[in-house]
Amino acid sequence: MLNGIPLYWYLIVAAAMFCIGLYGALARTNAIAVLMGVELMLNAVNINLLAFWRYLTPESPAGLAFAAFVFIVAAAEAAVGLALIISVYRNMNSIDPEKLDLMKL
Amino acid sequence: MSYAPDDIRRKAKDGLAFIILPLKAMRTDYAFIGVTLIVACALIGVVPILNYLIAPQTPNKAKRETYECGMETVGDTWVQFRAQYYLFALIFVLFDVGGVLLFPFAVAYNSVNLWGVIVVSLFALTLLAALGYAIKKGALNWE
Amino acid sequence: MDIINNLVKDIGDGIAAAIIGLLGQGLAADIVIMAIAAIAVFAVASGGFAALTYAERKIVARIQDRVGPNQAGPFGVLQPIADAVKLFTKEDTTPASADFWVYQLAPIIVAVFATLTFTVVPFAPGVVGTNLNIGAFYIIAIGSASTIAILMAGWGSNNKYSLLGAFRTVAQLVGYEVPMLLNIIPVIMLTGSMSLVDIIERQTGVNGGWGVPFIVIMPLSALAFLISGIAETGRSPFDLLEAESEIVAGFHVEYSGMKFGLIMMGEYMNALGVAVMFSVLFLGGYGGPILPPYLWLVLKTFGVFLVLMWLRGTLPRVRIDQLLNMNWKFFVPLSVINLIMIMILGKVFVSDPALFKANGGILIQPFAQVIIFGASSLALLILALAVVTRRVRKDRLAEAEVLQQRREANQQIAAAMH
Amino acid sequence: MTVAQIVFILLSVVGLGAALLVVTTRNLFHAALYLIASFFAVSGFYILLEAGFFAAAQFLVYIGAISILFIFATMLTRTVRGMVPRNSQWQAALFVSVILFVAMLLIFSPANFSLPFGQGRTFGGAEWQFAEVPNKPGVLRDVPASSINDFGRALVDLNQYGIALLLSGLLLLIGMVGAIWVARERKPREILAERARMAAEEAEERAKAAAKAPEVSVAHAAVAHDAHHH
Repeated sequence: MLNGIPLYWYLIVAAAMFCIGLYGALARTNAIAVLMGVELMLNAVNINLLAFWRYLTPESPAGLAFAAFVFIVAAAEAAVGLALIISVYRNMNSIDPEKLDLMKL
Repeated sequence: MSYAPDDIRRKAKDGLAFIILPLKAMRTDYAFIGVTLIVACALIGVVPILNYLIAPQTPNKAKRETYECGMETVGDTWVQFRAQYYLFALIFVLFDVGGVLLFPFAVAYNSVNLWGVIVVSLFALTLLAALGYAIKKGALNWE
Repeated sequence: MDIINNLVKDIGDGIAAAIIGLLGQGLAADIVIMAIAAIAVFAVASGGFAALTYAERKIVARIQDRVGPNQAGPFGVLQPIADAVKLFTKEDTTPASADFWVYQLAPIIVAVFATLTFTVVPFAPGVVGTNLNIGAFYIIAIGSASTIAILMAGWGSNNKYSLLGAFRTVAQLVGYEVPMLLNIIPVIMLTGSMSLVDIIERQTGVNGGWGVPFIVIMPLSALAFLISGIAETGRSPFDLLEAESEIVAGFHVEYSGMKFGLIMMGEYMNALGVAVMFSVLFLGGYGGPILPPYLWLVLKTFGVFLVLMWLRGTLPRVRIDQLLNMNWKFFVPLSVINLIMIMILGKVFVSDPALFKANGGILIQPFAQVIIFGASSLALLILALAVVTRRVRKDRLAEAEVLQQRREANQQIAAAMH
Repeated sequence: MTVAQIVFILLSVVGLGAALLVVTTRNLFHAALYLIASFFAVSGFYILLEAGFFAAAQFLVYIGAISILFIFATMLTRTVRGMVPRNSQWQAALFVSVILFVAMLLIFSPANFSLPFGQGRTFGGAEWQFAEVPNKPGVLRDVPASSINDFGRALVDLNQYGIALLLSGLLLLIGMVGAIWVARERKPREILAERARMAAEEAEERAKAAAKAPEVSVAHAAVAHDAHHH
């Protein structure tokens, strides 16, 4: 499975995915698209967790457990975040993060 | 990329020998799924193309119209979707994610003591409590 | 006897040996062999699809006192081929406003992922596409791809009714995926492995199992799995997605020609997949006396499919609110309670001396364990049914009262108008 | 090149390409589909990492559940098409992302890619050895066959991750309660009743404050007035 794939390949791909997600989270004009960026970042984190688990401590379930908890956190985050977005849309008719400035002085 | 006959004989018990054989070389059971994915995509992807080549193609404006009971399409595709759908998906996500964690436990069931069972029962009851809240709030009522 | 029993395995080995002789050992031979095996899996799935469409039309016709297809070939056995020819020669229209690639890809995705289900199914001892150590979980995971394809079809058609139909379908599918998931867990728990081969061996008693199919040990799980499986594949009486009178034809109203055929194929393959899964998980798969193993699997699968056809032929379609209520307020809580019950029973009543030494509990004979599991599962089922029957009757009476009031009010209005 | 390397490169092209399309496309539904393609590639990485269970879990949780949430939310908010792809701070965002990526690239790359700062592979006081791990023979160990079994046992063991499991259940419960409360549809009657109740509470509070300390209330009003001016 690992024939000829060094660990840093995974780390670089995960880093690229993380940075793409970061860009998405910072530069999109739609809150749902922002959350998509966050999901990409969480996926990148999970690739790293499982890559380190495989290459450094394959006997220990620690890496697997952490990856599983990232899954749960990602699900809860998406559920609550999207619910908030739906609610905001219902009240404001817009989900552009730049236009939602009720809290600004 | 080589294989040893002993390993094949040992693994033949696990699966169709003519499939396990090459998998030994790649040390994986998943390669076959990848190959099936590609083969199925090729075989099934060709079907619409064949259909396009065989069947007569005489499109006209009326044929290419959206089929909405013979009426002309009015307005956008979006009718008012209700948040109800989202709530169903929400409870589904809850049980889906919770269920994923139950699978490793189920595999390890025989080597777990009663405390583990109690922990998992509490976990399952927590999920059930969320479902109970959703039912109580009427989130799952179809009106 | 051995020759017949190992027929499929020997043919496969022969083909593999021939290809290795031709190409030599190495990557090329590996890939060719795997591709041939993949084509074999695809052939099994689509052959099953063709056979089942014919069988279903014939049997449902008999149930409804009709004859069914009888023109193409003797007894109409060539009907599936005639259907395929018809679909291939039909014009394939794409709506002008469709989202082109999404619209084109959706049927392909439905069919491809339905095919992938069959890669892990053990057809006979030693005849399995690949014996994954997460087989049961893999099938559930692959099954969830169809919801995405349905949403793609609904969106891609750019049609109010298909999008609405897709939403309703997905609300139904995701709902019934939960009891399926929860009712596979007890099977895995009592097997100690997610591999489908291990699950079958546990039921046939090869590796110190009970030698009893899981349907005897967990009738409640089996029933819940079967019903949610039927709902998951959207078959009658849960075929709201094709309720012609309500939402035209659901999400695939815009599809014609072979793309429609592919969606049908995906749905049938999913139904077949559920039947195969049920026979593997709860009926002991290929295990059985006298007959060769692959024949047993075919027989069991066809038996399960017969039940599906029977339900389709006799039951009226349920309403969508009943459908969703039944799932979320009955099946899911019942499955969780059942799961907890089995978890605790399995720890209290132990039949394996080694486990007894490790974890304690009450040591009993294996058959006593089977009886305890089966009896408590049945008791829970009867209890739940009793509670639900009372509740549903109350609801229905209340509903009837409301309807009666409305009717009276309408009559009064009508009288006043006169 | 081994087969695994080719598969890896294909998967990273699909995954990263889809990820790029997620953050640039104008159509939110297409963005969701590209997100699914990206999840699919990540699931392939898990298979390459011999974590088959997580590949299937990725399929079930991300592709089967979370992306459905995204698509439903997209439809409910009716903002699918014609989205402006970039906001006003996109240059800054791009700059930060690229800088971060370059930094990580330098850290994670093997020694022959030598860092322009620090000594060899030393960065931030720690020695980054892992970049070399798979190249050392004998260092890379196999995943034990009982991997899932061990994982399941650790997950429910109170001395390992049992508490974390219970807490994550609690997190899911709280998250769902919050999400249902926020997203559920209120009937117009309920909304009006809620508004009336809030107004009544506000008035009551104001009256109480006025009765309790009139001078404080005046000062508070002045402050509020001031703030309003700014």
